[in-house]
Amino acid sequence: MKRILAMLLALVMVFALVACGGNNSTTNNGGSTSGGSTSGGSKGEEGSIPGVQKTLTIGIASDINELDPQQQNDQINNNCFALTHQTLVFLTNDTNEQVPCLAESWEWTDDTHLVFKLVQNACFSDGTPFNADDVVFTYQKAMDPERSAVAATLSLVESVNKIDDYTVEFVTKSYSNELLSVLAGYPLSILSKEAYDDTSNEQPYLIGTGRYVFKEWKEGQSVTFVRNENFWGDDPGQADEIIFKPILESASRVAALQSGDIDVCIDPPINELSILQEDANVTVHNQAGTRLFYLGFNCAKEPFDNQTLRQAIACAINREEIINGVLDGYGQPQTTVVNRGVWSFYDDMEGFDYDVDRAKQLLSEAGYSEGELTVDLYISNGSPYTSIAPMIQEYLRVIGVTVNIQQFDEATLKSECQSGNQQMFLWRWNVIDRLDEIYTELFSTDYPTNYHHYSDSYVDEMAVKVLTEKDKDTRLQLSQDLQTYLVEACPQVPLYVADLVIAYNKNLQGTYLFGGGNHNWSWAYVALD
Amino acid sequence: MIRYVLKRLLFMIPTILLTSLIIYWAMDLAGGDVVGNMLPENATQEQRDALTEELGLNDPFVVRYARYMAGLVTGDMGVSYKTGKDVFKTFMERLPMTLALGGTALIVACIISIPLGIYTALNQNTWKDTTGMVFALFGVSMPNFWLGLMLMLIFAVKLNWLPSQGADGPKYLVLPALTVGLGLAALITRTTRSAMLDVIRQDYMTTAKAKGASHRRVIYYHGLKNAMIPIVTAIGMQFSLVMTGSALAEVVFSWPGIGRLVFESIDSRDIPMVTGSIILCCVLMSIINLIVDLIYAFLDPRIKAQYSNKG
Amino acid sequence: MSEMSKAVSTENLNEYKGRSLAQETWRRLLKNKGAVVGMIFMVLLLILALSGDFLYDYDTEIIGMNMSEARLAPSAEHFFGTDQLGRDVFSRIVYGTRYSLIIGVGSVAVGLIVGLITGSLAGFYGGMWDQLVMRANDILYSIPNIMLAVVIVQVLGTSVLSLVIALSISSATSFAKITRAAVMTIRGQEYVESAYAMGLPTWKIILRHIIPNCLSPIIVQVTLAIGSNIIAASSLSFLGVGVPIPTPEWGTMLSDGRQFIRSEPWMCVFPGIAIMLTVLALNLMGDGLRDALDPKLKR
Amino acid sequence: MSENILEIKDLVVHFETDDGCVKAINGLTLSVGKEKTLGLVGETGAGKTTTALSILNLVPSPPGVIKGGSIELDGKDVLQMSDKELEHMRGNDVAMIFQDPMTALNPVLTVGEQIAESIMLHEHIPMKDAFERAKEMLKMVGIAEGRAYDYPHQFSGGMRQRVVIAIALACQPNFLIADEPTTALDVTIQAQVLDLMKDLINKNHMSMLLITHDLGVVAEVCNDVAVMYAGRIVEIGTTDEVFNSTRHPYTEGLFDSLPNLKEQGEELVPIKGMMPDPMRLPEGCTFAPRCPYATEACTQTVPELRQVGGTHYVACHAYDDPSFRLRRNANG
Repeated sequence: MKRILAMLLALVMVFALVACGGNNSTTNNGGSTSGGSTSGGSKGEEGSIPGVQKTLTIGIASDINELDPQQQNDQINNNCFALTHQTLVFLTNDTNEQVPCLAESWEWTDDTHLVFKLVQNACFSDGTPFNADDVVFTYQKAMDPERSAVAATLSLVESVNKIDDYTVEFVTKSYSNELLSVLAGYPLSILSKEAYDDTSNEQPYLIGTGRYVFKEWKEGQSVTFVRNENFWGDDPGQADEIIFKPILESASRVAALQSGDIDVCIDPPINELSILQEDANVTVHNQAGTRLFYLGFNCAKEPFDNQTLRQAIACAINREEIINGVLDGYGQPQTTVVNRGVWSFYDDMEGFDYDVDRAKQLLSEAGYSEGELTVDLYISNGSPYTSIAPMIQEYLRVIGVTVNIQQFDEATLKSECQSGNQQMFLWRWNVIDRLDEIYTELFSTDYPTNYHHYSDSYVDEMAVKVLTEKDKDTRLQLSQDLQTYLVEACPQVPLYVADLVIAYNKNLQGTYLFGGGNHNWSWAYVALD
Repeated sequence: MIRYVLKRLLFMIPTILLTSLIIYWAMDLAGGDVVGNMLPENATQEQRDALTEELGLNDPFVVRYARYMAGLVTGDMGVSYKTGKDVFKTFMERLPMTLALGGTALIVACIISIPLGIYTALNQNTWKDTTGMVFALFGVSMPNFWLGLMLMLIFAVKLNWLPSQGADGPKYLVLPALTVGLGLAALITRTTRSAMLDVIRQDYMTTAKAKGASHRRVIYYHGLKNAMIPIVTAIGMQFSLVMTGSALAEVVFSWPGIGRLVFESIDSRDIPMVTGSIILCCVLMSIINLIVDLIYAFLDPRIKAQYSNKG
Repeated sequence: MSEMSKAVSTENLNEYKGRSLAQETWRRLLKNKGAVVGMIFMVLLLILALSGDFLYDYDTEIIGMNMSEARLAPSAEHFFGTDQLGRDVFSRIVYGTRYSLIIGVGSVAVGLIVGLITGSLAGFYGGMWDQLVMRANDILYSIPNIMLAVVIVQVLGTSVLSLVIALSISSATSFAKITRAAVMTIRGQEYVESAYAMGLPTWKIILRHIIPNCLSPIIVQVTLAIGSNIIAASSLSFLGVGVPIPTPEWGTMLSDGRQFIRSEPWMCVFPGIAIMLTVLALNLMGDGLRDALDPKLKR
Repeated sequence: MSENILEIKDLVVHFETDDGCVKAINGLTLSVGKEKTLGLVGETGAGKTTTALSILNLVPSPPGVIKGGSIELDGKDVLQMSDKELEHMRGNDVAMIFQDPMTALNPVLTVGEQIAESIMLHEHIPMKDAFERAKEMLKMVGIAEGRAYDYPHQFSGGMRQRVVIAIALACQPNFLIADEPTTALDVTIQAQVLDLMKDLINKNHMSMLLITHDLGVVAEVCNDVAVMYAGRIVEIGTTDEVFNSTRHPYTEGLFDSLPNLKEQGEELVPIKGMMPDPMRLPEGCTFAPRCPYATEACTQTVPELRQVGGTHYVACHAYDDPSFRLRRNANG
């Protein structure tokens, strides 16, 4: 018996030591100012570059899941590839235009040939030079469905040929306004052919020409990148290390930012912004977003094959109330299907704004009396869907339509919608500049992400026209006519584009942010005061 | 005694078989899009079908289960669909984290609840008894994610004594262990109290006092050792609960434990990871229960006698 | 001996004769202040659970939304403030009492019955039966109730029933374990052997002699399990396998209010307090019952 | 009285329970001479065990309250002792043997440990040496040394009582309290245990307070006898005085309800009525309602002990008239 007591006491000692041990180390170098000054751990420690904090730690909402650019297309992973790799052309976050990056210049020699002139002084992080072979290798691998999950995005490209060491030619089926922005996507980052040839290298996809190099991925804990010492460009990374830390609980992310454990908090909960705004050490940044949240209908089966019924539901939804209720006002309502901020965005059509009487009238026109119709609403769990769904349920109850809400994890929701089991569903779509991501991918017949199962030959033709029309003005007119047509057809009820909200250490410099969250942190660092 | 331990270990094999069958069948029942979790949104249908074929998801349940068991027998638990890492390795990477958290939490719980249980037992039905009970209940009736957040806000944000989350050293362990520990304290306090109440009235306690033993020695040496049996049961039960039960606390403190691993892999239908980690949890659980039973024998000779002659 | 009893004064004789075990326990239970407070609270909860429909109209006041009153702080008009959809938290808690009680009490009741039977048989017979039950316990214990819930919801759809089943399975394992431990130590006592000697069938021995005597650890676990099951419902609803939206169940309100924990804490605080008071009341009652029922504690 | 090892004067002990106040001991006066054995006799519920526990100040405090009186052991009043002194005294100067061997031993400690503990506590020697001493004690009470490592559940009732005796005598106390040591044992074992106790007491020159309801045991073992009824001593004297020239009607009632081997055919005469309810003790002499000789005076005042012979005292109003004799020994 004494042994048990002794054991317990010993453990108590160890635990007490740990606890006070912990306290001593933080208190002596802990910050004195009130609130969460940057104190404790490696924070406030100077790196190799004077005046720059050694590490930049970014608190993200979920862990990365893939290190090979071509096997994924999640924003969480793409934000990492933005550090380690580069693409032929670079998408700017102000004018949404493509600017030179690994390609110096490019031009459509004719409707089916796009020729790139490459930079000549670039090299990969392991020192091997960058040339046309790498580009050809990268795109041939990307187009092969067996070796790349993003082959579908290059369906327009026939072949990629090397003209000379620093010139590459893309042969396409037809002219496309969107091909350039497709090539700017991080899944299509340029990989090193030499790395793949070297069979001893198990992870050749890690080698890139970016400002940082992958160091370590502790699953569920952190992903660490160190500065690429032989970066070819003239503006290398400032921070010695950039660490992405997955902190699933949003309230914990905010607390971590305030206590100085992280320097940037991605997606802080909207309702805690007021608390953050009062914190002297934190800057809360807010700008227009690019991700459109919508209520979609399955137009292929009862009851939502009936267009009037869809329009009735559209009139029952109060967008402003949803924005205030769910986003505390940090969002913009819209009527059209093209995300606000994308070229040719046109929102002046009459559409189906919030009008309960009109909704009831349309409902009876559609052939349903009040209280007769019961529909399923499929949503993914987690915010904001679990907040929007009850509101929609309530709006429809008011006009006499009963809604049953079914929750799924995200992947299951997508597969349910793809196989057409749903009647109504809540989803979102992030588009920065590519119209084909809307017209083709969302509304063209039988396209995998056309969860609306909407099929209209007119829309299919118009989508191709918009994609290939060279003349800017006609293309604008085409796009606006298509938007008016689609709003009338009402395969979905666009709700709002959520603002980008992000909170970070007030000394953060060199940020390069995008409304939809595909930020590029390769220039960012924390300046030491 | 050794024969008994061997018998229990042997018995683990049918348990693992049964567990794997139940979980495999359960995940099959749970549905959800496995391939969807792995491929990006705009992957073509051909790519989906190719991957489904490659993973053999179209095969009938029996074939898939047999293939999984064949792998299991050779110690290969397959690769996680989500991260591509080996299931066993990921589990083993996270196991020490959970053991550290669970172990410290239990110590915290014991430090709080055993003396509190004895204190309330000695002052039965006085106000001390009720306040002690209310405090013990404080942990179990407050959801641990809320408790965790409160502790984090006070100690990490306001006072800045402790890191708010992460898992890089002992001082990261303090807040999560406290959160989980308070949750466990309630049952251990209650069990200690009712065990001590039973023990205090026993005749051998009077015998001990008549020998001239001090009040403290009578309670802690004679009383506690008899009361340890139900207490150890409670602790054993709690430990197995902590393994997968503290998922929410792990989420709040970003503590890479097994609870969170199971929590996330169920959510993303990562079948090999779910099946593998729960089987390993079950093995761990059997070992823990075996240890608890052995501690029984160490504590209560009457039960030891039962084991030895029962073989 | 007969004339002896006649001579005894009749007054104190019938005083003892009148009190059966139930009355005796009830009388001693009333002495325990904590238990009385607990009972009053539970009776109040029961009344609230039954009277929900009379007090509030489900459609308008409980799930009805008015955004103009969203996220108001507690005031005279809204005692516990309003949630993000403008619904009054106080009325939702009052109305939600029934769901939480059904989930908490229901799952523990089912778990108790299953656990008692398997546990006592395992403890009493030992040998193969004991191993079988205990190993089944190990399995069920290692499967987190999150997984059970996901599977059952997939089969039965999201409903209060599937939640009760999922939670009862995990409660059953802990009851079985406690009963087994208690039965094993009690089985050795003489009064059990004497019951055997009287030729009682085994199940009667278990029912009349063994289970009443291992009541105290079980009561402790029952009262605790009800509270933790109600809280477990909140983590399950966070995962989307809890009760269907918009059911005003305390656990769901807790997990929905999570995001607002710092900015509008009342959405999370009051359901939490409701659960805490219920668990506390249950435990005080359980403790009182345990002490009252324990003959050895007669003083 | 010769030098007394134990002197109890006007001890009053009540148990304040929820149901009311149980008056267990109401003014007990008693003394035990050195190297003498006093038998304390009385029906169950008379307060015998409470008396024993009060000598060690072990009356459980929440319900039990020592209202008054003094208990002097070797000249020191136990009721005024501090915890430290009490702990030093218990087991060392005075020891106790309990009634039910089945529950008196700690089930999770070996027998050797339980004996050695007493030695270790008082002689402050390491456990190992104390354990050796414990083995000797076991041998002394007739149990094989090797069994020191066994646990209580591995012993029979009789053997366990021997262990309890070994525990009590471990530190050679000079005063022993035995609370119905043989009641739980069957007759044959009873004799062995009594013999063992008798020769251990003589060998170690100890004095003992033997509590029993078995008059046969008293006759065989005790020098003096005290008869207790409803928390008071009603008659005290040498065994010979009380057995042969019984004075108190209650003692006579006890003897009358005993089967007498010599006169086989005699009709057994039980004492009329029942033990009084300790919560509502009758006025005056508590035995009055059941006493065949009761007079009006008996129900007025509580009779005090008065001398009726050398060392023979009785608390009964009947002896206001000195010539009064019980039927039993009308000639005595």
